[in-house]
Amino acid sequence: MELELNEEQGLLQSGLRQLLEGACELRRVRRHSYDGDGRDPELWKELAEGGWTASGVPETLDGGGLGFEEAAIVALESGRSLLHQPLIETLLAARALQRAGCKAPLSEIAHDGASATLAVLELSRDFAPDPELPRARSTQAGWELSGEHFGVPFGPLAQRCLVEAELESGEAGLLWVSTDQTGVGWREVGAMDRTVRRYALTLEAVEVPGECGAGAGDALGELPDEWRVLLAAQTQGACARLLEMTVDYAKKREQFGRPIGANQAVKVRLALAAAAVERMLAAVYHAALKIEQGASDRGRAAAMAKLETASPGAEVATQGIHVHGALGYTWEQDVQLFAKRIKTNEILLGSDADCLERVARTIL
Amino acid sequence: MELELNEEQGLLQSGLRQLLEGACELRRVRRHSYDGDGRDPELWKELAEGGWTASGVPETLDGGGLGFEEAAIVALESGRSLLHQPLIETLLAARALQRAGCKAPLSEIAHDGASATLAVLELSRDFAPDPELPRARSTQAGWELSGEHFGVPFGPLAQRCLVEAELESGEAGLLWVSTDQTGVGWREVGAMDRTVRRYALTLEAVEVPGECGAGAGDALGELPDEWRVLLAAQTQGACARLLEMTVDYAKKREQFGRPIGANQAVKVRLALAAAAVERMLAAVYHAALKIEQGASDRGRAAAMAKLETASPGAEVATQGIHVHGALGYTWEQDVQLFAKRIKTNEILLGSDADCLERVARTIL
Amino acid sequence: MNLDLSPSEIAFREKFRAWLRENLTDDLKWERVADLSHSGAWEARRGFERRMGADGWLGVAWPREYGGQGATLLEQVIYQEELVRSGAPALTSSVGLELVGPILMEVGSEEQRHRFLTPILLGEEVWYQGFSEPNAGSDLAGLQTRAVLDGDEWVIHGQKVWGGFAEHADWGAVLARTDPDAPKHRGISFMIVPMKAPGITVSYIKEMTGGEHLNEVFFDGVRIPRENVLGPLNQGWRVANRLLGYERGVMTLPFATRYERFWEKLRDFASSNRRRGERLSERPHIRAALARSYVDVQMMRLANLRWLTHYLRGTPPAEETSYMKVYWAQAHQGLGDLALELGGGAALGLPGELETLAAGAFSNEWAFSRSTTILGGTQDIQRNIIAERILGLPRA
Amino acid sequence: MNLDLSPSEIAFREKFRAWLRENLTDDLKWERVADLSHSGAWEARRGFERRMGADGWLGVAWPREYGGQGATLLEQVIYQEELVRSGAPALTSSVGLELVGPILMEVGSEEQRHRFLTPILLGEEVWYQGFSEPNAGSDLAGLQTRAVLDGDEWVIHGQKVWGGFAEHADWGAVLARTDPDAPKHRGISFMIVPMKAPGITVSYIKEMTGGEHLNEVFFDGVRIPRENVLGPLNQGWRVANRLLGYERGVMTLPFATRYERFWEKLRDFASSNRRRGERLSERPHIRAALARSYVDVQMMRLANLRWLTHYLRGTPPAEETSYMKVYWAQAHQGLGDLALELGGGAALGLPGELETLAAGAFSNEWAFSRSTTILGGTQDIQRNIIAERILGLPRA
Repeated sequence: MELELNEEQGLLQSGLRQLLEGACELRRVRRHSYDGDGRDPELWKELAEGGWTASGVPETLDGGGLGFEEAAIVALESGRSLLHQPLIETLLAARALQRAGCKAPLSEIAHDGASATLAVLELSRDFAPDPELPRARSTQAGWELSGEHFGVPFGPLAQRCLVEAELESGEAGLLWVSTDQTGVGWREVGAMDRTVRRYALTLEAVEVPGECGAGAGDALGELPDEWRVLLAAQTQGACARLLEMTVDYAKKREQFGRPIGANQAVKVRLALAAAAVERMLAAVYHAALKIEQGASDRGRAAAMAKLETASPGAEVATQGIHVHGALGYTWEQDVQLFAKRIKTNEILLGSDADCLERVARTIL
Repeated sequence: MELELNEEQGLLQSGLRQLLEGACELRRVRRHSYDGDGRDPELWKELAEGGWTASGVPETLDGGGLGFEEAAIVALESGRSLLHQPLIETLLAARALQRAGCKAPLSEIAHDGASATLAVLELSRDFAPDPELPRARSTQAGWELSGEHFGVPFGPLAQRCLVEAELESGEAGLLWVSTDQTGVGWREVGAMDRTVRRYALTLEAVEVPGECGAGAGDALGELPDEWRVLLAAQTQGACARLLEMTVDYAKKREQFGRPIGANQAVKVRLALAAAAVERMLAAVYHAALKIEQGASDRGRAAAMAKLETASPGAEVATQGIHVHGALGYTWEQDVQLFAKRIKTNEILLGSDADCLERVARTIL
Repeated sequence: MNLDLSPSEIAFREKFRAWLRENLTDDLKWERVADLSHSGAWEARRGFERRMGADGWLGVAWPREYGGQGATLLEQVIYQEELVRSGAPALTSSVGLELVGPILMEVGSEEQRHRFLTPILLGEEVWYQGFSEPNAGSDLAGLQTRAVLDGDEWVIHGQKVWGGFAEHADWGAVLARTDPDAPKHRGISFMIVPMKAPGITVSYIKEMTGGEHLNEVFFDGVRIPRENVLGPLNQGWRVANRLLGYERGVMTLPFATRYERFWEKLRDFASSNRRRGERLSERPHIRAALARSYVDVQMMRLANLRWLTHYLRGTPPAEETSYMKVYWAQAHQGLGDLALELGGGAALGLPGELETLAAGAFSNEWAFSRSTTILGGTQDIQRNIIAERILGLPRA
Repeated sequence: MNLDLSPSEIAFREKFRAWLRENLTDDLKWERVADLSHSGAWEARRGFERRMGADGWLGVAWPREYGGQGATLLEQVIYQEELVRSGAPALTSSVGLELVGPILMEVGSEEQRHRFLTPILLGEEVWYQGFSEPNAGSDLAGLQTRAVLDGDEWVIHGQKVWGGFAEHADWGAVLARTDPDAPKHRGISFMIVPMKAPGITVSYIKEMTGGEHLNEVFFDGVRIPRENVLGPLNQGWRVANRLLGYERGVMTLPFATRYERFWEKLRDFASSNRRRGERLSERPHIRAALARSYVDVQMMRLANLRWLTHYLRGTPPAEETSYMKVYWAQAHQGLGDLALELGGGAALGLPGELETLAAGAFSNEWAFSRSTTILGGTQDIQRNIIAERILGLPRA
């Protein structure tokens, strides 16, 4: 029985953390995401050189061949650093592509350091009332893809997009498009968390080569649960960092001649937040393990990880803002950046009610 | 605009409180309810002499003629004192009897000081999965009543019982039986709160004179909402007293060389409990006013009063026990007596989910 | 008991409502003029308030002897509710009307009253409130801005935060330390500062929502006449504190009206939107959440009305205003959370950020409601007040 | 990561499971023997434990050199889980096994170990834990029971509360003040008291649930030999406290198994009962509540397993056991509340009080769960430990 990272995983984690602490401090995140155009190719290059962007591609295809536990570690660190790059999306895309047997796209990720995002119905539904899947018509060269998706993270800031579509057979399919190719349109929609900008995607007769798509089958079915777990992991990382920042502040900030953290009311708030953050980690590890094992209860474990991080995460963020006082409500203070990521992750890919019903269906 | 007792109502309240503080201290409640057989005819006599038992009967029929706001005051005080007598039940019965136009029973309450309880379907449903109404067959002399009810408070400890039944016409009816008459059977069922013992009622061809029953119509329809509000009021009274006891304890009990109430964590617990208790009172006043006015939104107001006292009440009780430490968990400590009444009132006549749906239906 | 207004209260309401109908044109409404960086927004708001002032609709609470209407507390609540209902912008005169005016009446000199009261009442002069500092928030009395007498002038050095309208304000009500050797509560005075004086620099603080309403103000050797002290020297903290605590509590009364309006928006959204094929208002947990939030807002209102009854009967506001602030935060944060639950991904934008649900109103409310446990005395402080001053628990 | 047991752990579990299957007959199960006022209940439990002891199933955690199995922490958890799953009664030997035994091994004299360890391990002697007092609960070091040396004997006066089995116990592990002039943490010693000694009076404390499991014990001039001090004189508090804090946290690990079993009861109830014509498990809010409670219990288990992994890797238990107690209370109180929500009116009886749902199990669990924030260090203390010792926030 081991519900903790092993030594190798620990090294992996500290490697990525070190990289991100150096290359992705919050000033940089702010500069690119809030003050800039959202692009940061240098950082992506550094991540690619470290092997992180291809880490979800199998070793046989020259990728990092990391399993899902390791993917969760990457997500934890992406939350901790508030990474403004489509790293977990690229990881998820690689996993889905592999399951679908699409080798050409995997090669782009492995050899070209391509970044990727995902446009799937499950997420579109969070942004539009009754979205319909784009349709993929087969052509001599492959497919012709038309339709819409909503809420796509990063959108054109990524180089490729893995698109869920309905094939002529009625089956679901996964197609790999370049985000700047002819017929692909992006419309930015508001994003409270500007570190993950959101886009509506329109596809007008987009041509997709044969080797860049496939019937989805299980490849797609697994994706939402995997994404839920990575969002949960990301929230845990963000909460852990936000809590650290808040604890530091409570130690330093003085009112009435002593640190505010000496007040028992503040202690209660932070102790409960810490208890929540610790539990989140167990939930993430558990779900990552279940998915890695392909266990039959992996869907429930994913829903549990989402539940444990969703409203508890928002509560941790609210406490973080509160303890920072009026300062916590300002743009300049960093807690709010984390709060927005945490709140966004709470809302997407299954509300509490949805996740509870997912759990209920497996146990009642 | 007045959302507070007027001077007269204030006097009424302090009169009843004084009577109950003298005649119904907790030692007496324990003696009769927990160590005795539940009966306490002397106390009932005192209440009758004070005019309280007939206070729900119209003045024209020699009763106290109190309105519903005053009924709520009585209920508040019955909670504060943990009264172990069917006072609010007798009040509710009198109101229903008056609406149904049953004068003979009202006379028994007004002139004989009769105590009464209520056996209605809405409450039976909290105790049995799918209870059916007893049937009332008309006879020459009146009715013949057969069937069952569940969870009847006080049961044979009251002298009369107002029974909801189905008449031959299919209409609902209210019938007035003596709790010790032939054919009436009582079976005590467990009651965590022994100060309001609970009984299953069986009726076997019970004869009811003509003047002691009537088709219920509106008389019955109003009853559950009125009862909900009085339970809410009772819970408020119980919570207020429990909180006072807890605050006193927190001031006196010392650990680590100072009163435990000097700890900010204890202060937060008690401040939030106090905030809940204050809000409960506003909810009770509001609902009492709406019912007194016969306002169209009285049902919603009743559900709101129940919601505001139900789980918040249980939370106040839990905090009361917690702050008392291990002592709070003992039989000898009085907080637990109140906690049991509060928790019982939470469970009966509509859970939170039920009450929320009642509210939702009126606003969505 | 009754929840009805008296005939005279109804008349008061109708009169103000009619005035608003006539004068509050669409271009003056909150959505249009909230953002002061929009050109003309400030002027529009000021013009509207001067009209209010001219027609006697500012300072309705002020005693008749000072030109007010001597409105009862209930009328004041009605007044505020009508302002909210009508969609009027928040008053730029509120610091003058609700803080400076009452202080002037209580402790101001004859000259000061004469000079300052009428312009406030006519909406002609705007006041800035200079209380909090970077290192004096909850612990207001720990403020470090100092005023030193130099001949016939005070020279002020220091920094204030969290006040609003500083750039536009005519006057500042500024707390400064005038006796550095006295215990911290006793060396503070209430200074009247012309906000256009040399040495004053104003900047904006950007909020979590992206909005910029609050200021940082730097006082760098600002000189004001010796007589510009409001109330007794070195007793500024007592004066400020007494007014702040209670008034701010009572101020939450009309907030319930704002929340009712926002709740209605949420209900309408739930009734007219679907997710995953189902109308939101038909999903059981959404129904329960909307009902819960409705009850919460109503209970905030009802609990406050009970205390309002006490005030109307003659008991002045006291520590129970701390309860009001507890309910306030609960109702507001509940609404903010519910808004994002209902809106889902589509609600996750900020105002002004491209297409977002109701122009970011939902996410904005969520973010804004995070500040409710902090503003006007943090929740921790309110709970301490309840525990110590109402329940009588011992200080640590 | 994995959640699997190793072959040797599985073998351990199967061996103990088989032993329980063979030896834990129905008449020995918890429901039958929980109430010690039932005739024969005590004897039945003692007999069962002596059988456990004889077959080596007591003190599995003890090192082999003292006769234990030297079980790993995970095996200890498996052991506890199997006990719960099997329906075995709580061990009357637990104070001896989990508190006194380890202390003896750490600080006991050669004679003391020789005299006391084996009878504990064989289930032959029962120990009473005399720590808390009416005025020393959270503030245990404030205890007032005193032991005064009179010739070759200690004479003990005082009163203890909240311990169990006092009436039946052979020995008491009693904290008493042996140096009244020392600072309060430094004048306490750990005394070994024969519980049948003259001067000891035992009474029962009735709990909120109506049960009577806990004792008050009065020591009125009880005389014990001078050598009956466990560990160094005047250092009893340190010894007791170190063991108490961590061990009690780790003890919550197998509680999750108990809660899983209780949760299954609730699920079965919801699946097989109707209210107002609808099966409970089909009502959306009941489904959500059951799922929420399921997650809560599982998360308590999983969070604990993560720390258990650390212990198995060699990091000894430390302050994180305070987290465990926080989760424990949350899971337990949630289950208690859910039980009454599901059971409704029919669940509102207490055990033994006429016909009540599942013999009062639901209401009993509700009431019992109220004590979970108090026992073994209150929630307030746990939160302080987290804040100060883990997060490093300053002491007030």
